[in-house]
Amino acid sequence: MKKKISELIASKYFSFFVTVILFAILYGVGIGMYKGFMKPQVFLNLFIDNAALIIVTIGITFTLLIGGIDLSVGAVLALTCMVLAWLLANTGISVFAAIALVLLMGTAFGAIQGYLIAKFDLQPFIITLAGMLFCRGMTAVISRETINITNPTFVAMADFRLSVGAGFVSMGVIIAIIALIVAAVVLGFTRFGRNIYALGGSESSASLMGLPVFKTKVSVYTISGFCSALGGIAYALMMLTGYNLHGMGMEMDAIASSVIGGTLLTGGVGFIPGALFGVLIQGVILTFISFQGTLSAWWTKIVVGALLCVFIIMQAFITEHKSKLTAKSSLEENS
Amino acid sequence: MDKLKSFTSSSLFLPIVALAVLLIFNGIFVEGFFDIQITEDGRLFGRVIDILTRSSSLVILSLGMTLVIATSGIDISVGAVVAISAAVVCTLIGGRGDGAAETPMALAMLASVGIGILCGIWNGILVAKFKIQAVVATLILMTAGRGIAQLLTEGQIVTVYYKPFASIAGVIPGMPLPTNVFIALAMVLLVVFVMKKTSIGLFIQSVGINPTAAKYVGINVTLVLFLVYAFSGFCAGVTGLIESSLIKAADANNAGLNMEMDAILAVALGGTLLSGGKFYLGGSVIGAVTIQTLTTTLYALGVSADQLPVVKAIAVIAICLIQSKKARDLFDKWKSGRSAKAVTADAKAVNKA
Amino acid sequence: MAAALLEMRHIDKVFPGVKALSNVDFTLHAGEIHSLMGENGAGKSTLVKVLTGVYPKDGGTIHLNGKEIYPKTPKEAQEEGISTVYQEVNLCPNLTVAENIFIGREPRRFGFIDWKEVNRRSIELLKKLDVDIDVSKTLDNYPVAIQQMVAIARAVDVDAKILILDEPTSSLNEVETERLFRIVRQLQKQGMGIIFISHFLEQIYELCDHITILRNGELVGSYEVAKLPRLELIAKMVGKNLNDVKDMDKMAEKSVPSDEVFIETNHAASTGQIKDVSLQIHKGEVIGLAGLLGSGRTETAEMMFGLKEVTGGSLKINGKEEKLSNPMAAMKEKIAFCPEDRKLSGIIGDLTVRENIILALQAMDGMFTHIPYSKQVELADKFIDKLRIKVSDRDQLIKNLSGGNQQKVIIARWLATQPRFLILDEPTRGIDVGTKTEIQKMAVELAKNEGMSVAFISSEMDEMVRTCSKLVVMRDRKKVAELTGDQISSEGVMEAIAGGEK
Amino acid sequence: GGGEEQSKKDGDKITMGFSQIGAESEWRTANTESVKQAAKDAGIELQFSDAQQKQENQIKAIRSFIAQGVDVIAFVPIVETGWDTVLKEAKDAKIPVIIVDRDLKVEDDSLYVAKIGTNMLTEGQKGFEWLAKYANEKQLKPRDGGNKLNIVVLEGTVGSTAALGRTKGFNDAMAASPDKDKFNILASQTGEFTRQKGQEVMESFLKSYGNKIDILVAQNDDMALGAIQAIEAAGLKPGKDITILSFDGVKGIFQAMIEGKSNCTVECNPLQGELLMETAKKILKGEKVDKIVYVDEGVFPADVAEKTLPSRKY
Ligand SMILES: Nc1ncnc2c1ncn2[C@@H]1O[C@H](COP(=O)(O)OP(=O)(O)OP(=O)(O)O)[C@@H](O)[C@H]1O
Ligand SMILES: Nc1ncnc2c1ncn2[C@@H]1O[C@H](COP(=O)(O)OP(=O)(O)OP(=O)(O)O)[C@@H](O)[C@H]1O
Ligand SMILES: [Mg+2]
Ligand SMILES: [Mg+2]
Repeated sequence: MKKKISELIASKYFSFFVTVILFAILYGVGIGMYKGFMKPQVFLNLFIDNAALIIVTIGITFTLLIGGIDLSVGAVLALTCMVLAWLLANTGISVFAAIALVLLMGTAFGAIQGYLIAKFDLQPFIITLAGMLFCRGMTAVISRETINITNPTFVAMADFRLSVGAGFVSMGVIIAIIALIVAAVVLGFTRFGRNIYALGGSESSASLMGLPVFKTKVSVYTISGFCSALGGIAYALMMLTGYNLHGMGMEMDAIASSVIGGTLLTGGVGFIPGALFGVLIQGVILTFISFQGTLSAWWTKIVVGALLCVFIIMQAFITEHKSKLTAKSSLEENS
Repeated sequence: MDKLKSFTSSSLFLPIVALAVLLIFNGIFVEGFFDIQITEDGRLFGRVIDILTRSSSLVILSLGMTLVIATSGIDISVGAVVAISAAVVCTLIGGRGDGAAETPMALAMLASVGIGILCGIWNGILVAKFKIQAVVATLILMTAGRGIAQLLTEGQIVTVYYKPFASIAGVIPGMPLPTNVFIALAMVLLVVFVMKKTSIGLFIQSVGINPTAAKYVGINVTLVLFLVYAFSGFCAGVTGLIESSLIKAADANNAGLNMEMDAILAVALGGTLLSGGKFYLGGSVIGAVTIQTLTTTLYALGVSADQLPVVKAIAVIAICLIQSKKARDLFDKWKSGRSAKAVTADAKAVNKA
Repeated sequence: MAAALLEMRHIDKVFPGVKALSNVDFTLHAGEIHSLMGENGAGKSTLVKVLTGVYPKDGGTIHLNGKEIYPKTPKEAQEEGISTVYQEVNLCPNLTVAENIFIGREPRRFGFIDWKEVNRRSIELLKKLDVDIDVSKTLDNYPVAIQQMVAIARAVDVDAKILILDEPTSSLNEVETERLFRIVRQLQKQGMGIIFISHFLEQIYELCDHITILRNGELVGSYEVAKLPRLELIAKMVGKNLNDVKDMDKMAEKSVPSDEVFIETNHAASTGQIKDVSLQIHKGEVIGLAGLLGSGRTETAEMMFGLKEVTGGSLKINGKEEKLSNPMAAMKEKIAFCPEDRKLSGIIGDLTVRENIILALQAMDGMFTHIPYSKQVELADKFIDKLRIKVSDRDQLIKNLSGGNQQKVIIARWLATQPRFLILDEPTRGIDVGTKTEIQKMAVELAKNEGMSVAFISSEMDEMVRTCSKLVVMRDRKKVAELTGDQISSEGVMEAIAGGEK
Repeated sequence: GGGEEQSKKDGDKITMGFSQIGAESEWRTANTESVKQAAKDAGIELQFSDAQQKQENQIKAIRSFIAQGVDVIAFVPIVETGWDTVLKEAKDAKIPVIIVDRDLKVEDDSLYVAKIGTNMLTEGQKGFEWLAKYANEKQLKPRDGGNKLNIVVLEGTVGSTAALGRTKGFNDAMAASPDKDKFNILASQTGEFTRQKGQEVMESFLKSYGNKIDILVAQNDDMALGAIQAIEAAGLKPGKDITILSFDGVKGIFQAMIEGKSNCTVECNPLQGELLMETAKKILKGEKVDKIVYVDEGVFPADVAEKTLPSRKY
């Protein structure tokens, strides 16, 4: 038993377990405090509301894993929604062609960012910050006002509800789940995925071990671009509009989710299911606040910050003591 | 000649070139860009002066940010701390219509800078003691900070009618430039002085490059980190004073909005790597002025605010490419490749003849 | 003789301020073990890195099997059939041992990595090197020696024409080295060409067929091992005549410790790290800590430097019980510590040699003071001169120095603080013969002339025997024996270690 | 807090879910306060949720209201579009929806029951009417000696309903007015509804156009307050050298008008709480309500400022 525990503590997935347990505690407290919390739909709403964020977080996790960052995700998402809405409103092309087109656009944009970063050794923070500015600006250039998506096929997709058990989920959730699975498999079971971890562990070592550093780097930003665009489609399914201010500040939410889920910003450590729970935790915090129902704007901010803080410190505390715990238990085993 | 060479290879060269290019562009395309008039009361008035005044906040923030980044950290809470500091000073002085101050201004100023430092200390504790990654640690205050500021102002924009308050970012009669320019200058000199006269700079770099090795030579890594974040908080506190004095009010929603990104950008444009280590204060200052110049330029050209980011993005990437060593190497190679081709082509031509 | 497998001709490589290689020729035949020799900074690693595409060459040609090749990245070199273990361990600490061995070439099933197979084959492979560890743990759980073995395992498993081993044995003990040699010889029989770099002359003579000597980036010559006596080899490496070299190798008299004890531990323990260590270190004494890998020597040293908490027993300095809670507390007691992992805990790569030298002194002076620039220059120059550190100038970045010279800078850093007790943890790892004796001499002289106490940790028994006046033997995180005077010999240590086995 | 035993079964107490945009201005805070106070007065239990300026948060809040089973949902839409899906969910759950303050566009008007709010278009129009009248009365002369009064406009956040409505209202009124040849819009740029930006953009206007500017139209009071400082810094007298018209009617601008630094503000009334609660009660009782209800709004020139200030609530 003791051995089991010490193994668990030493395991790579330790901070993931911590995240899951804290999530469960938070949810449990919610159920204890508010009756409505227990409805299955409240749980499913976490997915419905955050489908786009989940997808974007997947993309950003790839970049964080190589020790990079992608600040452009929110803006690319907004641009995707905008271009999609514009295409559907102003051209006769079919929904699927439009979707393919915007996915291609996001992917290409990610690739360009990746190329600049890898080829010229530029700082990802700055390049993707510029990318963010660029996409926000372009969104405004296309239209300052919101553009509605009225295309019947797309609206039907948006209205689609898949019932699961006692509740339902939306199309966005289905996309997000698929993306999660694909990403987890790619990272865990393909050479490309492992190269990403290696690159994050030590770029110089990865290069000396003969891994394709340049290609991997570019691909990672490309994937992030693709995920942002895919997230954009999930977002458009939720909003049915293109608007300049969509996804404002989403990059920070995504980074925070990923990190809460156990990703290290220094690269090399991270885990897709962790990222998912990172998103869910932020979602629960917001659900909490809306169930609470009396907080003013400023208290909302403070409480979100405080809960985030409690969570992060708790995680840091446990991780900090992890080394001591393992040392202790291994000593006990010895003697 | 030697001097020129040492200048071109100095760390400040590229940031300066980037700024110069921008200024020259302005000189050509913006009418009367370099005009400076002297008003009746002896003040200087003109676009260049505006740039100086407007950039002073960013300059101050980027000083703190440079040191934080040098330890391979980052402080994304500065914008929110600016708002808190602004809220503190304005609520303390109070928004009384009769122009009286509820708290003596000096005390209020002290309190707001103090709060800034306190916020910095909070970040410092999280990063140095709890060993939380800097982005996440400062994210907490970034999220909650504006809320705290709004709590202080109760969601109002507290306008201060107390006259002397305006002089923090305004012109004290008889002075040629607004006070905030002098404050920024004083801060820069202070930091440069401290870096020259103490070994803090060396320790900061050591911590940024290799924290383990820094620990092994007896550097108190925790203390260094702590100080750096506290200083960043101090800078944000001072900036809060200036920003609130500029509009004579505390606007909890907008004071210091997105300034963290601009400060980070300034540091990066100044040549400091975000991965930490060597840092260039002069570069950051120039970077900050560059960013403000860019904004002013675009206003002057009437580029609309929502399209402004596109131009900014392109300018930033161009500046980065100019500064990138690898880009230069590649360019040199390409050039030498071309001239080599030209030579062989010439040789062939000669051979034929 | 058969046509050469690898021919490097007129290789040039220039770094800013240093001509690392100039007009170097190197030839390797199939089925040959060829050693590259030279002092620290001679350019051995640089030659390897030029060959494997890490650095672009500034001139010259490389032919493999008669065909000119231009590897631009290590990946391309690998694809040409060149497998390399670089000097510093270059693996990914965040990946598991198994992954580090197979990354980039993982066995797959249906396009997905077959983890079971990866782990199985890793265990098998490591078994050949007699390493028995949990391959599913991440690499950073293991000490340098294990990491080095993992790197070797990775390199030898690749189906290659050329295997390059750049100081693979620097942190291995004799047994492990022997296992490595067995495998290298096997590969040799299969017709692989092997380049082997090491500063251990015995190993060269035991293993290699051919030696190519570099000095200051220039080729001295290429010789058959059998026809090149040891002393001549050294003479050629350092560029002196034979007689000078003979003198060089003479060791000074050992130091005689005074009766005063500087530091002592009494049944000291540290949770999970050390179980029971009692030591007495006198002024003017060179004490050696001997033991196998993982026996707790490093931890003992770290405990005396305030890096590990003393949780049981006591630690006394100058007869007074002290609690060293951090390195600074130890430094205040005039203790200095050169750590074993140079790259991780020694050098501060992006700082200059000067800054690295004055750093500890500055830390002792405090953050708010500043050693005047002129004083810094003086100190730096003094030690660059005294320890003969090879630098292009004192403001060169330390990361661009060769390993041996980095080590000297770290020692200089601590000597600058004028310590009373100097701990050297594997100070001669990866250091050339000349410098190695210099460091040994230095340790003895510091003890003799300045009454300093020195703790010397090394995996090389010979050097411990030559240098130390007292040997403490450790096993399983406990002190098992203490040897003095005539007891000090390799056999004595071995016996002591084995004696604990009962 | 008091939310712990929230359940609509105890008594017939009505529960209303209300999603506010945020607290981006004093005006918005007054709006929130008005709703909270009115709910208390009307004995309605309010589930308040602040969206922190994000539409997605509003959508989340509405979903959560549905999950909690409130009796009626009210919200201030941050943008006009993108609400169809979630409002359909509300409709399926048979919860009536009231739109507050801002406009919204949905495919199917039956997705909401009523709209309560202000009319930005009228405000813009009123603004121009005041300006034309004022110019005539005061015999304003172009400062550059030309024959047209030059206007610079500080627009609100690009794409916001307020900015769009006020711009359109103002421009349409000007185009339709017989005085249209007297005015010329010199420049128009966004100041994003904030003092900082208002000040910064005004500075730039002053540098570019110097003595040409006769009139400043700021699409909210905060930008006007920022601009006043920029005008003073340039050595001009706000309210005299440059006539200033702004919108909203917050206390700060009244103070400025009393000091003679501004000339007029067109009110935009945030006190919509009472009307909202009345409407909600009617709806739940099954009474018929108007689809669109506007609150009262006035125009306050400088001469009435002193008299009006004490009665201002925001
Ligand atoms: N990246 C670099 N930048 C600048 N100088 C370098 C760089 N790498 C090596 N050098 C210099 O090139 C010379 C040769 O170094 P190299 O590492 O090849 O020596 P070495 O023979 O392998 O020594 P050692 O036995 O210590 O490993 C040294 O003077 C070193 O300072
Ligand atoms: N053969 C091994 N297998 C597994 N773990 C080992 C082995 N050797 C050492 N370790 C681990 O490596 C860590 C560091 O060992 P340490 O460096 O303290 O040993 P040491 O006696 O100082 O040896 P050296 O200085 O020769 O490397 C210890 O925590 C130990 O558990
Ligand atoms: Mg070497
Ligand atoms: Mg050791």
